[in-house]
Order: sequence, then C-alpha cells, then structure tokens
Amino acid sequence: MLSINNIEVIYSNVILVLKGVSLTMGQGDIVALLGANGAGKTTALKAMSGLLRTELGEVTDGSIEFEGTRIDHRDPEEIVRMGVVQVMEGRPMFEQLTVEENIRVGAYSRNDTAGIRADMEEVYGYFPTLARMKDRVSGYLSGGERQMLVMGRGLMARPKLMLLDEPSLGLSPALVKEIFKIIQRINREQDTSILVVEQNAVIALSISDHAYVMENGRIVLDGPSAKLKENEDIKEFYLGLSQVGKRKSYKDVKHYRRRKRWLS
Amino acid sequence: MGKRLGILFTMVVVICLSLTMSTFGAEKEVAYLSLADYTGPIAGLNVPADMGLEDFIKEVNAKGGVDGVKIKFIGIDTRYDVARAVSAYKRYRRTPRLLMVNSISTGIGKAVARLIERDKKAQLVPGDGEFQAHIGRTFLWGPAYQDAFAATLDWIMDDWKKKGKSGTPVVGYLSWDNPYGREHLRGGKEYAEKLGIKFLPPEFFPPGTLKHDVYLTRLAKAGADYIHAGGVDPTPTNVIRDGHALGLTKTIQFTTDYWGPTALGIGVHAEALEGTVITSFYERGEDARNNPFVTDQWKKYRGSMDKFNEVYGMGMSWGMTYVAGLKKALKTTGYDNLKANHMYKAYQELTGLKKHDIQGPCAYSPKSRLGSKVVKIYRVKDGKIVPITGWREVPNAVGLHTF
Amino acid sequence: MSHRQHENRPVIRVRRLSLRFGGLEALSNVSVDVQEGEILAIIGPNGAGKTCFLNCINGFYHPYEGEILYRDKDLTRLKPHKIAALGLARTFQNIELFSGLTALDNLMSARHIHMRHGALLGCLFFGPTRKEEIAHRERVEEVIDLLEMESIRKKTVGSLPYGQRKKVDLARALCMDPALLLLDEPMAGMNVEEKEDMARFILDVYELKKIPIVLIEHDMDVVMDICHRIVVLDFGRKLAEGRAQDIKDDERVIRAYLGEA
Amino acid sequence: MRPCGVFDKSYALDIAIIRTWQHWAVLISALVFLYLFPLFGSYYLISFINLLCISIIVVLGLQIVSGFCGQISFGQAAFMAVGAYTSSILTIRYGISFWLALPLSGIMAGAVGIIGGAPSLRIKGMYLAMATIAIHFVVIWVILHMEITGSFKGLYPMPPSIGGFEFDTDERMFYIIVSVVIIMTYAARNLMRSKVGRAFVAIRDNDLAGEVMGVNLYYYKLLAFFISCFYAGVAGSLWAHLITVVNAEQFTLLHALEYVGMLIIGGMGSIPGVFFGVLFIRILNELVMFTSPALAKALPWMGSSPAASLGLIAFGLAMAVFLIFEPRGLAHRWEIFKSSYRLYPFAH
Amino acid sequence: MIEFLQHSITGLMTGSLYALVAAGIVLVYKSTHVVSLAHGQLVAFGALFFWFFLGGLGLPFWAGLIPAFVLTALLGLAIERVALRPLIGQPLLAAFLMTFALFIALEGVFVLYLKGETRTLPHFLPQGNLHVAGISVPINQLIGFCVALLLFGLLSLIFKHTKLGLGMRATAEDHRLAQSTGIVVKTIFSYIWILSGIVAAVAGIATANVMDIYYMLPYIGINGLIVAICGGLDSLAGALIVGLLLGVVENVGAAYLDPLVGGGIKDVAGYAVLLLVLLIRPYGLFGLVKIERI
Repeated sequence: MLSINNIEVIYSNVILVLKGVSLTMGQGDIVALLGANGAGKTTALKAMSGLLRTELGEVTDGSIEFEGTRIDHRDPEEIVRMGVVQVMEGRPMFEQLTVEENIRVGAYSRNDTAGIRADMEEVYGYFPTLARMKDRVSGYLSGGERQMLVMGRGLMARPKLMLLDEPSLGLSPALVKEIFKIIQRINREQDTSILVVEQNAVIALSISDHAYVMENGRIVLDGPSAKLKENEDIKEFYLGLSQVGKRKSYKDVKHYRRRKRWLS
Repeated sequence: MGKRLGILFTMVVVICLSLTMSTFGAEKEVAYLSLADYTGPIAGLNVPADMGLEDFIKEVNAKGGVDGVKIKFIGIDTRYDVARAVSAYKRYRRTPRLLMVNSISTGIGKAVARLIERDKKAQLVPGDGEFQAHIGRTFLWGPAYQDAFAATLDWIMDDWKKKGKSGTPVVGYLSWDNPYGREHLRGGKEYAEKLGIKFLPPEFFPPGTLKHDVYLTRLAKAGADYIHAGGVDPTPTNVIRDGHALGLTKTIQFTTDYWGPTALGIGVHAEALEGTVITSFYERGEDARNNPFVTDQWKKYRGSMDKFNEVYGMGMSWGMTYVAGLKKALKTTGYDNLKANHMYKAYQELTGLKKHDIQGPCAYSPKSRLGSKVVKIYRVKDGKIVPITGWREVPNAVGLHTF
Repeated sequence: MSHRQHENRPVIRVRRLSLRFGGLEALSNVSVDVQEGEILAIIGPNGAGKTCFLNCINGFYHPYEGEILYRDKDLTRLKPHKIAALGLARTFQNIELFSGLTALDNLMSARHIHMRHGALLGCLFFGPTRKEEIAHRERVEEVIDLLEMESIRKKTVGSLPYGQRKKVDLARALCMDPALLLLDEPMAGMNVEEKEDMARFILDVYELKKIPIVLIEHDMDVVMDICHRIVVLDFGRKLAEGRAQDIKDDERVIRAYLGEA
Repeated sequence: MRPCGVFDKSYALDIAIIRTWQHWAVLISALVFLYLFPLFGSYYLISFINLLCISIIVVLGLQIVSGFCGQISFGQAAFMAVGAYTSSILTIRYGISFWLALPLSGIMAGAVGIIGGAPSLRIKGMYLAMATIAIHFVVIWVILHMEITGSFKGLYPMPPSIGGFEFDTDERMFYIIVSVVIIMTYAARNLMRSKVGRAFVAIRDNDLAGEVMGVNLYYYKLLAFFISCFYAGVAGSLWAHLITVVNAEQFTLLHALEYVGMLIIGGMGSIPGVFFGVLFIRILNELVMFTSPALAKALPWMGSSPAASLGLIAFGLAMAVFLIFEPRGLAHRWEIFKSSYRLYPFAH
Repeated sequence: MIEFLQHSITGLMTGSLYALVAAGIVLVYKSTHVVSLAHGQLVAFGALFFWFFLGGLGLPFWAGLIPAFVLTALLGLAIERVALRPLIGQPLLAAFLMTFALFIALEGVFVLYLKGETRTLPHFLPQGNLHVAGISVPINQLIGFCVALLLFGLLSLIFKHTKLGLGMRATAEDHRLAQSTGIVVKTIFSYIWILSGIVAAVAGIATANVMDIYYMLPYIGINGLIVAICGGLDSLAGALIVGLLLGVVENVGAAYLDPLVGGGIKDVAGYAVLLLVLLIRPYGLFGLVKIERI
C-alpha cells in the first residue's frame, strides 16, 4: 500500500539528508525502521506525512506512493485525509486544550459526527487512562499518558497507515511494554498498517513483521524481523549482544573498539 | 531569490534617481521649502493650505514667474516629526536660491530656527509668540497665538457686557498636551488676568483622545461661562460635540482659535457646533466663499466648490507674501546674487502689503514678525460660518509674558 | 572498573524534600545522600519526580519543605547561578544548548564562573582579558579532546545532529570543572552503539576527575552496569534505594517500574 | 573575512578579528578615506552620514539588548531622549564640558535603562516589548512634565568646543561622531566575544541553561539594558549637540519602531547587520523624502501631499517586500556571501 | 459619588471601543502568534468603507454595513495572503515588523484618500441621552457598548463550541502539530484574518461614531494593543475586561489626577496600568501561563 522509491531529501537547498531510500509496506503490516541518530529516520517519516515542507525540506528525487497515488508533493493536511497519520516524536500536544479536545482535534479532517463519537469511545477503550482524565488540561499529563494521548489522537483520523516516531523514548520499561501491546492490538483490530521508528530494537523487532535499518541517509539492511534478529551485526550494534549471545556490559567498553560502518 | 531582490532594488534606486535628476532645470528659479505635515495629526490643516500655495505658485509660473524668475515649490512630508524635519532641512538647505522655509508645527519651527539663524536664511512658522518676543529670522503666518487668544478674550468681555451680566466671566481653556497647546497661555494668561477674567486651571489632553467629557465637566463644574477649545480641527469639533452631548452648549459659550472648525467640517455636527465662536486671522466660511480671488483659483485647479476649504486661501496668502518679497529682493539684488538673507530683509519691508482681504495687511517690519495684526470673529450660524465683527486689531499679549 | 569502597562521606544530603505544583505533589518526603566518589542512578517511571529532584538540587525549584545540603552548605533557597558557582554542573533531558552559538562558544560559556573580567574590560579585549580568554580556551580544548569533538568545534550547535548535541551538552557541563555532575537522561534516544560511547565518556570522566555523578536513566542495562547505587522514585516518593542487584529483585520496583520479565 | 587556506596556528590568532595583512590594509585605507571625507564630500552626504552614525550607535545598543540578549526593547528612542536631555542640562545648567557630558549622559541613560529594564526580570518576549513601549511613553511624559528639562519648551544646547574651536557645523561634528561610532563599534564587537557577550547570548538562547552555567540572569539582563541604554544615551548626546535643540517631540514611538526595524532588517545578533539595517532604512527614508517632491514636480497634476502619501506607501511596501525576500535580515545574506567567498573557487 | 459613577460610565463606553479594537488583535495573536500593529489600519479602513457606503453613496444602514464588513474582511484576508503567508516559519519578529510596514503603507493609502479632510459618519443611530439617576449616557454609545458585549459573547461561543473554533485553538498552540492532525493551518489563518477584519470593521464603525474619521483614527490600534497585552494576548475575556477597565482608569484618572500633576494623565494612564499589570502578572491578567517543563 505504501511504496517509497529511491527518494532524496534536501533541507534548505543545501543539506542532503536522504540519499536514496526505498521502502515498501503491505496492508496490515507492522514495519520497524531502525537506525542511529541522525540516520534520517525521522526525515523519512516526515517525507511520507508531508511535514517536511514546513521545515524547508524537499523531496528532490524519487517518489512516494500511497495506495497508488503520489503523495510526495502534497500538503500534510491532504495526506492526513488520505489516511496517513504521523505521530510525532516528543509527544507534542495541544497543551492548553483538554484531553478530550485533543482527541477531537484528531478527527478534524472528518465530518461524520456519529462515526467520530463511536471512534472516541473506541479510543477510550484502548486507553482507559485517558477516559478518566478527559477534562484535564493536557499540559499536565505525564510522559506515558502523553504517549497514549498522541496515539489516541492519531487514531481519531481513522488512519490506514500510522507512522509512529519513537513511541518508547524516555518511558519506563513497563510502560514501553504496555504501549507496544496496544500498538499490536490496534494493528490487529483496526487493520491499521504501522510504521514504527525505534531506538529500542529489541522490542521493535519483537512486534514487527519486517524491519529496515538506516544509516547516513540510506537503507543498509532489511528483511523479516525474525531473520534480522539473528543477524550478527544487528545483534552486536542494535541489540547489544556480543557474539556468544550474551549481553556485553557497558562497563567493559574499551577505549578503542570495533565500529561498524556499512560501505555503500 | 537574492538576484531578484537585487534587480528590484536597483530598479527602485534608478527610478528614484531619474526622478530626482529631472528636477534640475536650466531656468531662473528660486525655491520655497515647505516642511509640512501631510500625513500626521495636523494634515487636515496643512494639506489644503499647501494646495492653495502650490496652485498659486503654478499660476504665477504660468504667467511667466516673478520678473522672469520661476518659483520652485518643494513640499516635504515631515509627519509632525522634528527629526525628519531637521534632516530634510539639512538635505535641502544648499538648494540654490532657497529663499524661504515654512516649518509647520511648533516643535519643528523651534528646532529649525537655530539652523536658520546659523545659515542666515528665513523661516515661516504658524504662530509661536516666542519669535515675536525674540526677533530673529522667523516670521509668523498671522498674529501670534497668544495675541489672537487675547482678541478672543476681548470679544468675551464684550459679549459678557452685551449680555448684561455682572461680575467677571469665568473662562476655561482646553487644548492639546504639546508645545502648541501651551503656547497660547504664554501671554494669553497674563492678558486674561489683566482684563480681570477669572481664568480656570487649563486642561490638557493628548491629540487623538476619544472623549473629552472629563475635562468639560470639570470646567463646567468650576463655573466656566466660556470654554476655549484648542487643537487643530477636528479636535475642537469633537470637543464641542462632546460638550453638546453633555448639554453644556446651552449654558457655555465655546470659542476656538484659528485652527477651529472649517465650513467643510461642520457638516454633520452643525447642530452641536451652532453658536461656536472662531477667532481667525484669515477669511473663513461665507467670507472666503465670497472672495472671488480665492474661489476663482479653487475652481480653476480643484473644480467644484463642494469641497472648498477656506484654509486654501491662507496658503495663497503665503504665496502673495513670497511673491512680494521676491520682487523686492530682486529689485535690490538681482537674480544672480540672490540669497535668503535678501529675502529676510525684503520680508521686513512688506509692512502694509494687502492680501486680497484673505488676511489683514501684512505686519512684517524690523520690529514685528507678525503676518498680520487683525482678526475677525466668526460664529457658526445655521451650519454656516458667518462673521460677527469686522477685522479688529489684536492686543499685544506676547509682550506681557517674560520669555 | 573495580568496585570501589565508598567512604561514608555524603557530598549532598537531601532531607525530607517536598515539592508541590498547585495541588500536585511532585515530591514528597524524599531523602537521598550522594556519597563521595560514587555514581548514583535515579530511576523511576515517567512523572515520578526524577527531573524535579534534579531541578531542586540545582535551584530551579525551591521545595516547600526539607533541605538540601552540599558539603554543609544549604542550597535550598539559593538561585541556580549561585549553585552553579559552587561547582554543581548538570545536563538536560531535552538538551538545552545555546543554539545560536558554536559548539566552542557553548563550551566557553561554561567557563563563565571561572572568568574574572567584566563588561568594561571585555570592551577593550586587550592584555589581561585576551590572556584570560586564551587560558580558558586551552582548558576547553582539553574537554574537546576528551570527548572527541574537534570536528564540530566551530559548528553552530543548532545544526548538529541529536547525538552530537547530547555530547556538547555533556562537554559543556564538564567545562565548568564541576565538583558534582548531574546527568539527566544522557542516553535517551540513543542506540546501543551511541550508548556505549556515552557510557565510556561518563566512566572516563569519573575515572579522571573522581567526582560524584548523579544519573537519571531509563535504560536498566546501563544503570545496572555503571552505577554504584540506585534510588527508585515513584509518584514523588522514594520507593527503594540500594545496590543494583538488590533493586533488580525488589518486588515493589518490579511492580511499579520494571514490569514482569 | 578570510580567504580559503588561511589557518590559525594559535588560539590568539583564532580569536583575532583582523587576521591578515590584507585586512589591515583595507582597514587603514578605509579609515583614512573616512577621515578625509569632509574635505571632498558634499555637505548633504556629510550630514547624512552624521545622522546615519547616530542611528548606528542607537541600533548597536539595541543589538546588544535585543539581538544578543534577546530582550526586545521599544524604548530606545526614549533612552536616547534621556541622553540628549542629560547632556543638554549638564552643559547648559551646570556648565559641564561636552566631553564630560557625553559619557555622563550615557551613564544617566543607562541608569534609567536599568529601571526601564527591570520588567525584563519577570516578563519575556512580546509582553516585554509592550512593557518597553509603556516605558517609552512614561519617560517622555516625565520629561515633558519636569521643570529642569524645559518642559514643553525644550532646551538649546551649544555645539561642543575644544580650546575655542567650535564644532558648530556638520563637517566638524562629523569627526566627533565618526570617532565615537568607531570606538563604540569596536567595544561592542569585543564585548560580544568576551565573557559578557556569551552570557548575553546564553540568556537569549536558553536562559535556564544559562543559569545552570552560573550566569546571574538578573545581573546580566540589567547589564544588557544598561549597556544598550548607554549607547542610546551617547547617541542622544551627540544628536543634541549636533542640532542644538532638544525637544521631546524629537523622540517618538515611531522612531523606536524604526530602530527595531533597522535591527530586524539588518539581522538580529550581528554587528555588521546593524550597519546594513541602518543604511537600508535611512536610505529608503531619504529616497522617499527625495522622491516625493520630485514626483510632485514630474507629475504636476498630483500635488505635494498625494506624492507624500505615495512616498509613505512606497516606504511601507519596500519594507514589506524586503521582509518577504529576506526575513532573516541582511546579515544572513552577508554570512552566506562570506562563506562562499572563503571557499572560492570551490563550490560547496 | 454620582460624579464618580458618571466618569466611570463614560469610561466604560470608551473602554468598550478599546475592547473591540483589542479583540481583533487577540484573535490574530491567538492563532498566528503575530502581534499585529496593522490592526489600527484595519479599524480605520472599516470605518472608512462604512462611511463610503453610508455617507458617500447614501445607502441605508444595512446596505452600508454589509459591504463594509465584506471589504474589511477582504482587506484582512489580503494582508494574510500577500504579506504574512510568505513569512510562515520565519522569525516572529519579522512578521511583527511586517505588520509595521503594512501600517505605514496603509496609512499612506488612508491619507491619500482623505486628502487632508475629515469624514463624519451621518447619524445612523438614535441620538440623545438616557438619564438614569442623575447619570446621562448617550444612547448611540450605549448601543455600541451592547454591540461590543454581544460580539464578545459570539466570539467566545465560536471558539468554545464550533469545530472551526477548535481548529483555531489547536492552531494557536502549535502550527506543525495542527497540520499533522489534518487541520489546514493556512485556511485557519485566512479565517482568522477575515474574522479579525469583521471585528475591526465593527470597532471602526463604533469608534468613528464617537471620533470622526481622520488621521488619528488608526492610532487607536495602540490603545487596542495595550488592552490586548494587559488582558493576556490570547484571552478574549481579558480583552473585554481590561478594555473596559482601561477606559474607566483613563477617564477617572483624568478626572481626579490631572489637576494634581498638570494634565495629560490620559496619555500615560494606560501605560502605567500596562506596566503594573505586567509586573504582577507577566502573561497579562487573563493570559495563559505557559506550561514550562524543564
């Protein structure tokens, strides 16, 4: 349903961030996008959701197609209407609005009052915490609650494809597990395809069907998640396991050590 | 993007420069610089006045100029801003044969006066008595503010007696909170005391004030029989309108200085302004409309009389003075050596110059900087401004104040 | 690194700290000691008050109850810049750099508390001022060497990628020549490789300077590996305190924070 | 600016402003040209440069408090008024020489600036900007209602003199004004690359982090206001003795807005930007002033006052068009030019 | 006491005008974060358009009102489209300066059209005074006052209870985020400027009813700015309350303080209040305190 064909992204006419990225997703897939900081994962998401253009970025080459339509030169609002919703990194929200208003904003692109009401109940079903604090001003929510709110808000647009940017960032291990369980549930019950950008490779690989690894603006590796888990490089550099399958202690990091760079 | 920007700016600069170049002519030419407020709070006064002057100069030039010398009018918009005016003066002070600078606004006049003295040029300003008190190179348009105000006070005493009231009238004063608003009192206040008038503490408000109720009620409560509303129109109109809404016009006589309501502005507020007294050194209302010298020029250059503004005539009188001065200066010096200093001397010899009755005879002399020494008292009657006196001489109130 | 025997000499003593926002109790009755020469980790779920705790120590928030002593000096009511002058440096969860300055100037700004010249001498920039600037520049370059930041020295930090900015944040704290380092989630949003780098830097600093470090971190692996002691906060209360292994097996900690394996 | 391939061998060289002998040559010849200018420049140009320089000093101050320290101030015209009045009062009423009154008026304006800047301790951003507008009006109101300032009448200071030599013309004042500008620019440039400058930028970019670095926010914010108003005060003093008439009507909110306009058009946080911004607005102003009488002359049916309105429209539009094309100011473009010069002939 | 009440009520009437002017500024700030200096010009043009249809063409009241609204709204829309849209994503100060540039350019147009004259609105409201317990209130201003209150009620209803209002509030907080949720931010900006234009027209007509249309009219924008800031730039209720309050303070201040300090209190009363308010409440009396997380 989504295919990205060899896109190149340039910021403010100078900085080349993506140097030919291709990626495909099928209906109902969960796909994980892994990679170091500055590899261009977030940029790739923004290229898909159209938010690049508000940041002086531009797709200069290649194309992005969603359900057969090119979306790489459309405005973000339009892309949302088509069913692609990005849940941005850092859990941004309308802090002065109440939780319920935040969720209602998520459905801004829709006009079916009844459907919106039903979906709102559904969101509260996924996130009972939110139902309890409906009328609270959202600026005072904690990190976990915020993550739920932004995901709930994203769901309100009835997305066919949800782009999640670092949902686990700064959350406690217990919460991370909970959030990812809900992600899986949404994927199952709503048949929403999910593209998740993650640092936490362990959990991302465990729930996704397929995964891509990015570095320096390129996709360097991809494959079914189960297979990638067995890849030696992935093990060492993303899962933190040394060759024998045992985790290496951070205390034992040497001052010089092997670094992995993909040549391409 | 940068390239487009560059081209744009080059174009602007080229257009501006070419326009500037086109102003240099080969004819015999003298210049008149007007540091004017075309787009500020007193534009309502300044724009029609300069129109009158500009049209007058056009007329003179069309007829071949003054003894073959054409007059160049330079109108600079200072926006009532002293800094801009000073900078504009410096920009134009080396204009060949710049014989007169007209500075509009009390603040600008005072700032430029210093430079005028140093450059040995000559200047016109509205009516600051200071320049009469310290005789220099600055001339006034008409009588000084304080003198005209004193004439109003004279009229008040007459009116008071005519009404057959006993005791002394109580007079309130209300004007802008700026140098102009306070100039009247430097001498005017002393004159009131001399007449034995009970003068209430003056009230000041910023130009652009929406409502004047507070000041009016305070003056009314203090027992004012007369209230003098200062400020350039529409301020006095608005003040009197507020007074009317408060029901004060029934019991209190409102007076204004020569920047009071014009016939054009009375329009909708005729009811409120009814009975208002205007002391003016130039012809107002019906007088001006009946002055063919003024109306002919207006009709020629401005068309229909619907929008006729009597301040236009005052502008023409500046032109008359200038032409007369220029004639005198040319006679004594000739064109080639003509300097502003000659104009300064010529102006002092203009005593008694008639100005087609737009304004009283010129009173410039070595001892006087007053444009004229007479005023007429007008009154608003049935939506029209009609004279209730003839030209009468103004008292010397400037002399009462120690500057 | 071998296990170090802690001398029982607290550098920072936090006693019965309570902090409130409106009706919300952000911290209640928290007492923690930071010992000489240890790396202390503070962990806990989001909203547990970890950052609030750091903010209290370095003076952004003033608790309504309790006291904070730094080597017997009361910090409770001091302003942040006074506390900074005592040698307490910190980094931020969301990287709070001076985005308009170059990396170098960011680090130089950390020398603020050590520089003497004022505005008047600054205007002249001659003689002593120049000498002072150069002397401090040398000090800053040492930190640049340590953290391997030579290549980004003259780059405006606003344009640097996330990982580099985290590094500048740490470097800036180090440039203060701190007596105590407070690190707020230095490894948030990093992958394993970057975390390893960061862990190495932290350990290097620790070895080199022998200063106590307080660390807030979510990654349990990192915390278990490099920290001597762990304090667990939950809903503004201290849930547990102790060695890594003890914490790992603590029932309450598992329930509130770690989750079932 | 330095060409490609010049490297620094010591920290001292790294922090120097002037790095190569070409720089020295350019600098010295520029100075010589500037100081000889009155010998051959036209009177108009000289008086224009005087005005330009006074604006530059004011905007330099504004750059320090707004561009570097991030506290937007619309009070600069009022602080300039304080300087102008102080200098006039000191020279007229107390017979103090201009040379002493000049720095004293800076200090006085600075002191008033500290009071005026006090709201910055609590208020940020646009709210602070509006507070400074309020301060502008309060200062002007106080000046108008005081006896010592000559109230509405204003004051008439004399031109400065040294040993009987009077600086009573624009050509003579040129030397004083230009020298002051050079000193003030040099001081500002130095200040901004030293400890104080970094503290200012720290406050602008991230006041919380600045505090953690040990920057005393209160002290440095007030210091920024003091320095900025010192500049305005010195400019005011020069202005007063240049036109020899001081009147509260010379310092309006419109001027303050114009100074902020110069700052933004020049570019926030850049010393060269100050020069660009002042030049842009002043030249635009002159062009409008030049053009509208010329327009009235070229198109006689129009008359002077409509031409003036057209000038106003042109001024507004020129500023608007500029902002659309270069909202980050001319300094931004200057930086791009500099970096491409440095890398010439290599493209990036 | 009667005197004091009279001064206060006169102040309230003036204050309602300030509040109306401020409302437009608040609307624009709320969603675009631009503090608009050009608003005073919108107000002036609203009045001028109304005059043009009523006084110039002699149309009846409603026939003049509607096109005046439409034209002012279009002017607002034009400002947004032509001048401010290119500055989206650029520093806010640039946008602020842009509104200053627009103020100057529009002032030129205003002056060019007026040619030094004063335009007076014909009496389109009942004249005369209402006398209650020794206090007199001009009826036409009382109507203006009621219109102001109604307008504020209407605006807050729009913000609280409509989808557009929700969109505006969301946009007000974070443009990028609003975009990512499918709100067409540019359209919201256009709506806001249209709305602000209509509010400006109301303000302009109400003001011109008290003060003629001449050069000083656009400068009422400065009073509006003071009110908007004091009330908290993003609070409509703040604009209303502070607007009324400022009117009263100015008037009562002029009544009781002027004789003590020698006049001109009206000039600084507003600014003194502004300073005081900001020192006590840095985000205005009713402004939202930013939720700051470190």
